[in-house]
Amino acid sequence: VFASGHSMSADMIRRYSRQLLVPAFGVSGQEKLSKSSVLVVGMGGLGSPVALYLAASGVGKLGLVDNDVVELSNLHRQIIHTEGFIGQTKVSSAVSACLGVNSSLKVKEYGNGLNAANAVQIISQYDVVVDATDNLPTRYIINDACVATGKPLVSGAALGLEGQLTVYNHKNGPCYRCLFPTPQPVSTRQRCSDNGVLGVVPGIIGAFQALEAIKLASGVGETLNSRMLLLDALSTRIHMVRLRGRNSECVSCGDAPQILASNLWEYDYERFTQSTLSEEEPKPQNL
Amino acid sequence: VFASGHSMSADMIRRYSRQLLVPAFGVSGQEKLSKSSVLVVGMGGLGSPVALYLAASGVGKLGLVDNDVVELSNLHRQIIHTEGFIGQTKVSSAVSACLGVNSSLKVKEYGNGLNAANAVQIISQYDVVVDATDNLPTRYIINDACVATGKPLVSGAALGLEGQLTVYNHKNGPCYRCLFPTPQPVSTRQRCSDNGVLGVVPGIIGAFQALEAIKLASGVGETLNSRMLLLDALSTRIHMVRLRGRNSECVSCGDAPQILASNLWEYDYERFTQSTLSEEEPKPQNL
Amino acid sequence: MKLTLEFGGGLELLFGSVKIHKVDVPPPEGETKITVKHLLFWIRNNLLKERPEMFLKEKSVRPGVLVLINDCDWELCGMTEAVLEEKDSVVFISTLHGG
Amino acid sequence: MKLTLEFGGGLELLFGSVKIHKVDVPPPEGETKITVKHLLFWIRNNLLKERPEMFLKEKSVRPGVLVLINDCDWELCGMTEAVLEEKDSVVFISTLHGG
Ligand SMILES: [Zn+2]
Ligand SMILES: [Zn+2]
Repeated sequence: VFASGHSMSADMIRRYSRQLLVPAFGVSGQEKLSKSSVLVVGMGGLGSPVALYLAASGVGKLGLVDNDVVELSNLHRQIIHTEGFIGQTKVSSAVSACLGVNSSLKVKEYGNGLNAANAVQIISQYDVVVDATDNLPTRYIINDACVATGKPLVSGAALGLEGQLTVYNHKNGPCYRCLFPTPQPVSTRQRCSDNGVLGVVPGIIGAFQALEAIKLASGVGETLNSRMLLLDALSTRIHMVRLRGRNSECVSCGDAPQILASNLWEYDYERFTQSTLSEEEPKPQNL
Repeated sequence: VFASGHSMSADMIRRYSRQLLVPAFGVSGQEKLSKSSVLVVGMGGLGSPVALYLAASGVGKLGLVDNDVVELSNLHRQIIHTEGFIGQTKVSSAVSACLGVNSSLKVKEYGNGLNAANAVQIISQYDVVVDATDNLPTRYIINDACVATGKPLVSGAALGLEGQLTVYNHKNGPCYRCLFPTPQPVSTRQRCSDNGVLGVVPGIIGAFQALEAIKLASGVGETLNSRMLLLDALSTRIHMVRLRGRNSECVSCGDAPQILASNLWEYDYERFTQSTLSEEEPKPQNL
Repeated sequence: MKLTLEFGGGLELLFGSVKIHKVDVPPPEGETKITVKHLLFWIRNNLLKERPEMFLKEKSVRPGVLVLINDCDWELCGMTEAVLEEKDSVVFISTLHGG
Repeated sequence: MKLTLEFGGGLELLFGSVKIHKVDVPPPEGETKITVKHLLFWIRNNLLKERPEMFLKEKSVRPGVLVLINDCDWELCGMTEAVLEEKDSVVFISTLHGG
């Protein structure tokens, strides 16, 4: 069925045969995907389906970032982790799950998490970055490092019964700072640990993030740059929204950017967002 | 935090704490979910996320149906299965994965698949049914058995770079036969094994199916009855479509139905759809 | 009359693999309004590249195709007799059964 | 002027946990058109149940809120100066960062 002149082994052809048959994807999409690398920041509710679907689909190299350990209260939504991994690091659990699905995957774990000091160095090694984190300072760090190194950023978020999804810093679309130059005031923020989330909502958003990452990595199709998907899971309503373009005054992606690959490490993200890099411990639940 | 008067153990409260915190879901949604049962027919690309998210979210009893074994060519999209299960039955693989995520789950496997002879007997034991199959005759069998036993049906499909999703037989919405009284002609049909599918597309549709099943089982929110979600993954465009109501002339759900719980077993679905119940073996892939 | 036509679920393969078609459909001789029935004729004669039996059957669409006028099932607006308006969107989508 | 307002991302908690509000907003004294700026005043005076600082800041929305007019970012249509039309939909959504 498939013409020669490609780089795929017989095993790869068997494994990916159903994707090779998709006309708009095909051998060239699969080959490009297999030579690409994707960094997924956050191995929680969003990162679980992102990592599993990227591993299964045949991304060449997957980088997985998280500095947390698996807890029982994660398992209602973080389907990449199993009970047997409670207490172990999320990255080691995720690596094990990804290799279980696809042992031909190259996967690298970053168990110290992403911060201003290491973001540029790590992100510069990947073609596509997926923001699957749960806190505001890390979202600004990832954004700025993606802009500084020229990487498209697939950004997802979920809380309660709602989800949001877009692609930043791609095809002259906005970056995260173009949309949100000033951080949301602390008093108005909500977290999964305080406000909860129905487990399948990050599942849906994460699966969409994997789709966008696969399209970016394989060069196939149109992605969500300059568009945002808003999901209301309670009534299964979706808004597909048209976003502003890149802001030429943006301190990150503007014409005279102030945050660069060379100085990002010294930007005080925790002070800027008035919050810490890790999600707080949940309050104990009383009866 | 949570008032007394509920039936949840301390472990359940820890496990589901993030869902208990969601105001529209909360303790009552979780309790209702934990007393509900969901049948998932098909442990393939759609059934993988459906089963994982239902298991993780705390459905009381999960029934898993498939008569197939795991193959290498499944793994690009069927993320519930791992390489170690190649050659074993999909239901045993799926049960193992679901219990790994949530050992408190009650799960029942149906390794012989669903057919006209057993559909009513199996489906009558569940509150909600998820159609995650890959062939037309089984889709009609599931529909008719759901109508005959009064169960809502969460129906998903994916092929190539497209997906479709709706809820049949719920709140006076249509059933599958109301929309498609005559089967699609054989010559116009497409299958995953012939036409391929990008792995993450059934991942997205399956995650949405899990959401709809969770809402039906917990009695929370509005579902997709009388609406259909159409996904074009190549450009990430979504149509949310308004469907006709129940057709009073429908042979399945109409005012004078001809297909009943008592006679469904003798209806010849393979003849009606001119095709067999199992997806054909894929053609061997040549270089 | 300017209409946006969209084909999906494999039907786009009959239209050069192009999903979205912005078209300008003239009304039938001596009439001013355009029904879906007329649109189906027009598509067959002007847009359909191959195998009409994959799309049409006896003056309607073949079994398994949903027709959506402005994201609304055509059964709710008169099916082939539905009257179209300027800038309407008409989606033809074949049902999928893969999983 | 009849408008559909929608609040999401947690903002609905300020409006009695109701997400969608069909409202009829009168134009300002002696004027005929309604801008988003006027709509924000009107929401504050007529719809907002509590804590206006969670929604507004210095005559605009607070940081972290996206405003969408007919599913289009208000930055593309003039922000607070955007002029609304009958039956427009205006969505106010707070950005989420959970995962
Ligand atoms: Zn920017
Ligand atoms: Zn019916």
